[in-house]
Amino acid sequence: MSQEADLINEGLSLMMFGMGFVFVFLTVLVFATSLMSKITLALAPMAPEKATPNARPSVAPVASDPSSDPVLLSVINEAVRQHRARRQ
Amino acid sequence: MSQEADLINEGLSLMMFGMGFVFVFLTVLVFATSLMSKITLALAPMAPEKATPNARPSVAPVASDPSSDPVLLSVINEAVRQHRARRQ
Amino acid sequence: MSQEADLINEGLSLMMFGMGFVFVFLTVLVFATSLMSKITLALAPMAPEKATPNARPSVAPVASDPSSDPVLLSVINEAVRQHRARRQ
Amino acid sequence: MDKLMALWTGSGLYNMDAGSLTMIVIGFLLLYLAIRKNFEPLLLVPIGFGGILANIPAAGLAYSAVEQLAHVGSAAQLDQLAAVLGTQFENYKQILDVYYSAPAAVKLTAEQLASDLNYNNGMLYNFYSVAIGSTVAPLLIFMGVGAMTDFGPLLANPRTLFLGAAAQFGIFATVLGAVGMSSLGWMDFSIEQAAAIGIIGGADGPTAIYVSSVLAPELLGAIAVAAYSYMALVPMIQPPIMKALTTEKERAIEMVQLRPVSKLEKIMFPLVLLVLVALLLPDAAPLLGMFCFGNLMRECGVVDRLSDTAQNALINTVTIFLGLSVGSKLVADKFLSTETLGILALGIVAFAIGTAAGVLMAKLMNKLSKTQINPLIGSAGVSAVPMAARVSNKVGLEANPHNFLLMHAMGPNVAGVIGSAVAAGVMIKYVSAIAG
Amino acid sequence: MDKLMALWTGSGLYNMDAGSLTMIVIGFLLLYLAIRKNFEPLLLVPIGFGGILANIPAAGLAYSAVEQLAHVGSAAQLDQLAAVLGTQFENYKQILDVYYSAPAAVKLTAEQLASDLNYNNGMLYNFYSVAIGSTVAPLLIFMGVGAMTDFGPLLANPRTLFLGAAAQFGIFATVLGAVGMSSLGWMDFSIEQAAAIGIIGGADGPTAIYVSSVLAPELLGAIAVAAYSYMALVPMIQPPIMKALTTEKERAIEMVQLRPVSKLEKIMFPLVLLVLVALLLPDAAPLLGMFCFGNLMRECGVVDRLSDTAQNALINTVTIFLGLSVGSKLVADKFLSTETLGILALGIVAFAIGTAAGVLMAKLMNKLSKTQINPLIGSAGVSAVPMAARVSNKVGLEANPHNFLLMHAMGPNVAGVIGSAVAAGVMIKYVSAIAG
Amino acid sequence: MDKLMALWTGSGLYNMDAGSLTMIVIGFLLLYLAIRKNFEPLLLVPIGFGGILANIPAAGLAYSAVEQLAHVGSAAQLDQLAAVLGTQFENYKQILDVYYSAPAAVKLTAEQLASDLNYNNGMLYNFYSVAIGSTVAPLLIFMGVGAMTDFGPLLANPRTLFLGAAAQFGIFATVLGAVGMSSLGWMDFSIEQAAAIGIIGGADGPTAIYVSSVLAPELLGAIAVAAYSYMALVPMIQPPIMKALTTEKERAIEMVQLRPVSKLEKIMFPLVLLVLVALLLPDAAPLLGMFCFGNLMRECGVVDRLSDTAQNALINTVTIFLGLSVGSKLVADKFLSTETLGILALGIVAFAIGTAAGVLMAKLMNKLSKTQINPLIGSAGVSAVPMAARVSNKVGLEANPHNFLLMHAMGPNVAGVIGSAVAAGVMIKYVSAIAG
Ligand code: NA
Ligand code: NA
Ligand code: NA
Repeated sequence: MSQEADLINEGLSLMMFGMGFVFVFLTVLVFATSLMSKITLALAPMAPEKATPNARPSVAPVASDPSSDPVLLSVINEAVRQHRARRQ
Repeated sequence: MSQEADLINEGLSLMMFGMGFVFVFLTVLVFATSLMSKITLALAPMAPEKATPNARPSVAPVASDPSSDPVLLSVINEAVRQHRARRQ
Repeated sequence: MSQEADLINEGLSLMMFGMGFVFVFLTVLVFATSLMSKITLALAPMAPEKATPNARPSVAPVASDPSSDPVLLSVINEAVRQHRARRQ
Repeated sequence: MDKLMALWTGSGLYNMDAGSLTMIVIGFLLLYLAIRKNFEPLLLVPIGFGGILANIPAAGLAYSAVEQLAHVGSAAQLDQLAAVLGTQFENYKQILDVYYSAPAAVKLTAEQLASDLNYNNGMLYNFYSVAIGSTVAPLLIFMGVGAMTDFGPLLANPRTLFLGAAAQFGIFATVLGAVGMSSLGWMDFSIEQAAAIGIIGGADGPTAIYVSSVLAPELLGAIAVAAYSYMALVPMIQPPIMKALTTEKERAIEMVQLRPVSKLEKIMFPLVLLVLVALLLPDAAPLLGMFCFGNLMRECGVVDRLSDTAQNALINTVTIFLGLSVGSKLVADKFLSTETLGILALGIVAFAIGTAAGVLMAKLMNKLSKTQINPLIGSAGVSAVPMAARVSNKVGLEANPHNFLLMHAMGPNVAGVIGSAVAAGVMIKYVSAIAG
Repeated sequence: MDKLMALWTGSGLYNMDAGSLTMIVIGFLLLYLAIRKNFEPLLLVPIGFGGILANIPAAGLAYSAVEQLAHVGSAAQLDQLAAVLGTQFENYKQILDVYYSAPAAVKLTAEQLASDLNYNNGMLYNFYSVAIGSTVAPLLIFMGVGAMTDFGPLLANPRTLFLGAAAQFGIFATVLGAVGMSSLGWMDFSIEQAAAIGIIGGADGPTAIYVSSVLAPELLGAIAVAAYSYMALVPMIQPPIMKALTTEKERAIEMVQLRPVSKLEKIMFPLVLLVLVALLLPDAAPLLGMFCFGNLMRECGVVDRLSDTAQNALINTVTIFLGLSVGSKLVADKFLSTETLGILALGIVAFAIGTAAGVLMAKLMNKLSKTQINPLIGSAGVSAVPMAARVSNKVGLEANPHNFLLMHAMGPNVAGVIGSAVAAGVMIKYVSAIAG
Repeated sequence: MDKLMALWTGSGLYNMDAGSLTMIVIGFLLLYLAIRKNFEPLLLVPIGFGGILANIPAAGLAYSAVEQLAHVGSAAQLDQLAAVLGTQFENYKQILDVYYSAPAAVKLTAEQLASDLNYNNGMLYNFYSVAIGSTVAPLLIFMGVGAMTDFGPLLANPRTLFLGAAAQFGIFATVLGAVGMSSLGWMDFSIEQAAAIGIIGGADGPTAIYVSSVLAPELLGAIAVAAYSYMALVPMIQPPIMKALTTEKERAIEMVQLRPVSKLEKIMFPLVLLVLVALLLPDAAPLLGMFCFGNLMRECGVVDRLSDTAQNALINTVTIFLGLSVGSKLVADKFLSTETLGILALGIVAFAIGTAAGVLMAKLMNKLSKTQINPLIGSAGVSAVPMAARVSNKVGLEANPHNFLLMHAMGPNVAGVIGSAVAAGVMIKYVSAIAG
């Protein structure tokens, strides 16, 4: 067999093995994760930290605008008020 | 003397020298510290920064580290900004 | 020529070349910078971010470090404390 | 007078050649894309700047001491080097080829010679050796990414892992493309190089850098630039493909709200993943191990100090050095070749195929199951976190203004990170099995 | 097909053995203790995770290139290695023993061979070399701890230094125990190893890691795990001993309020300590020098930027690497031995004896002086900052609800840190005097 | 009993000599100046502390393994070392001189011998090798300084660059002074050493450390101490000179308000500077390249994470190690020599001449142009950011209470940083042209 065909064969077999393994691995992970979730929830019945739909936006830590949060604003106002009081 | 007894002897003498030295060192440190405090207080008569009983809790920085709480951080940033704005 | 005179000559020529090059370089930089500013302002006519006289105090970041301002620190601490208290 | 000559013959102007000039222009182009067009600026600003520094003529910042000797040594010095390497000096490329393939003991002797002749490693060469040569920088970035990743959406709907698996098809199709190009005689890629190029399709910067540093360090510059550039282009590359492969009705599918996920599940997930890696694919252990470690630090709740540092000071520091180090691989005589064009062409094909495979997989899953998923979230399986998930969301909103896919797309999105790290492990294993 | 075989024979499942499995279970146990039981999580999370990574079969993350070669090399490669080492290959343990004791020049040749045969250092091995092999990580942790330590309570009542001295008896008693075990033939500890084991009784993580990295790196894993585990167990180990050695009346002693301490005193203290170290015990200079440096940065008030970084980003980064590096010493064939059981047994005895010695010293001081101290603060002399001081406070409150001992116990607590660093210096000096 | 002897003969008291004692006192003096007098505390606290640590007798923290062997080895060991170096042992200075000038292969053999004889590198020696020997620490400091520098005032009035150029006259005049001293036989400075001493006049710490680490590492301690001390003394050194060279009327000149500077100009400036460096002076590329990189990160607005880390955690960490490393060069037998006195004398002359040259240049520019500048801002051209600019402001206010020169003086101030980095590049180029 020519060297070129060899290389193509290597590529093909890497593709098959590779994709195959990725699917096997992630399939096992799907089952393992589901099993883990079931056991976990059985052992410690849901004291949900937070519902995911409202969870913090994962990989984007920069965001969060303080001026749009009334609770935060009141904290700030309180801090500032106290600070002024203290300075007098 | 057997090798075992040798090792025991080494251990015993390490214990004696070691404990002895630790005590000598810390005793010297007690005197040096007391002397230092006397000289210091004579030179610069007490302008006590803070009374120690109320001092910050020294070696436990984790709980009080605000930078690990993003919400808190934004509160702080806002407070700082407002404080600066007000100072001008 | 003696070795001493040699060293002196080296020093003199380093001074002349060095100072000369520094002036040439910074003169070129003056012209390049002026040119750059003109082109820049022609391309994007001034939407001045901030007037420099009031700009942040450049190479002195320590002053703007909140942890070096005790008044500011107390404001922050107060804000943190209140926010924590409120969350509980 | 000869000092004035030295100043002139040592200047960049005197030594400038077309290659260096081209690469400096490319460096500025990367900076322009990063700063003005917001193309992955955290990486492309350091990479672009490092690329400019690496190509400053006569500065040799990207060269080792031996490489500097080979480039600018006197005839006598080059003969000494050739003698140490057991060859005759012809030109710097030839002597360096001998050096690169010499046994470690000979390399050490050559380094000692360069040191005795007062040559030093360039700054960027040192950065590269420490950050990438040791593989530590991509691993620490991966740890930081783990500490920033919320697996909640994935745990709420683990089936989305299949989408992350399917999108890796882009990787392997690209490997095939690369060996195909070599077979046609267009390029000259080895199987190691083809594997390293394929990983661009993983749409995951640190994974791409890690794999190419292990399998094909000579292509690292082009691979990293392609990976980050195309990740930035995801909002342009993906939507046409997504729309071509789906009907209006499919794009309008609304998904059921994700169930809440408990804290304990989030703690257990990185450990489950770690166990699977340990059992099935030890070659992925450095990458996925550090990723799981970062995620465990994030979720376990008792080491917030460490998690915070991993997500901030540490990852930022490493990013600076990683970027400059990648830039050091943009020296003209390594980067300017037809191979680079091949890599850029293959890279975009990889992204397109990965996107398509993800979308088609989602449609297949809808055929096999009653719970319908919106096929638009399939494209997020290529990784490119969180850009690809945002693209899914945006295209979804165009089809149905009540259709908020962002959180649903985060599942396949982070699954894609796992998928490409697994693919990386398989390729390293496979290629080293051929070599060994 | 043979690639499929390679994947299978290279998997963790295929290569799993009882030792690795046991160590992985131990790693998970450490994670459980750290996360659920809050056992010194800052260290035990990275240590436990590192231990799991180190034992992933066929990944070899904790091995150097030469060790990898010895473990998985082909017969021909092993013969080459044996030739370089001037011996015959029997098994990997024998060849590695020859390698470990070879002169530096031979070691270098073996490393060059491994490099030529395409073996690389594992990730954790690199972390260990940089962080612990160079001793830099424990020293930086100590600098950070210095920057976090307030010596105010100690300065207000310097006599409490005696309590910190007495509690070090645990260290030396344990050394005696270790050599005793060896004499009885139960274990086989050298005097270096005995000294390194003893330092567990110092109840101070970085000191223990520093000493064992210098005197007995082969025991570092077990010693670090024992030290941190028992530090976490202080609230369980100490109270029974404290109660057994004191009367109800003694425990109820209220102490006079501490005098305020001036800023200048706090600045001067690390300098006084440094001078004493310089004059009396240069061998403790790295440890106590960095500790004093950290404390001076904290107190001097003019380098708050540096102090802040030393207490946060820097110590956190170092902690991550230190923990993973310690974990690399939990590989099965080094950790699973009767010696480890001996170390665990001796460690808890060390804590108990140190606690008792501190309490008894306090009672002795009450005999010799009119100013009464509550003997419960003596137990804080073992270090384990600030846990031991909190234990003193808690037991004190049980005896007398108006008895707030926390600040009084901080004095002996930080004195214990100094005491065990001094003990470390003495042991290093003593043992090297025997060796030299 | 012999262990007690070992403890005593190994103590600092027993080994103390006049040199070490003197250096320890000097270390405390530096700490006093830093903490009480606020002399550049960020550097002088670590330098002073490092100096004390380096001079602890018998600890050898600043020595390499080979240096330790040469200092404290037994007669037999020293003969082995001499044999490796191909000489006879006379005393430790002679043997180390042979070692320092040996080829790299011989050095490696000597290091292997020291390792086989159980000598290790001292802590501070390791810090020095990693931080300064590799030149990485001054470069990272420069990156951080770039990220902290606002070029706005300079861009608003680019002519102030001439002031930054003129003030570099202090550098070259000092070089001349140093070679003059050598010619007169007072000192024995080579041209490399003279160049390294001259850079003190640049009033820029990292530049001075970088240049002397490249050209004259043996003088680094004295040069760094002189540079930072005189930078702290700027408020005392400069005003008399400024007043002597200006009239009351000149000092009262009010300057027109600076024009606003656009964001885009600020982004472009570091790139323009980089191009000029690349074209004209590649030898300044490491220093000015990192400086421009830091400034670009600051201004480009898309990598604030990185800029923030470069200005905080990273620069603080590097400062700690840089300071301790400089301190390691304060060992008695290197620092206590007449050369140090010469360096200190030349350093203050350099500052004075630089100040005068800046002021005179400003007066010359007033002669040549209609737009008048206050000559007091000329003195800020020496760098010493931001101290020198504050001095200009203060002296200006004394002459005219409405005269706020601070922002105007920031222009020449940062120009001085560029100027001395350019001067550094020229000197490295020139001196290596002589050597090559
Ligand atoms: Na991916
Ligand atoms: Na202790
Ligand atoms: Na300057």
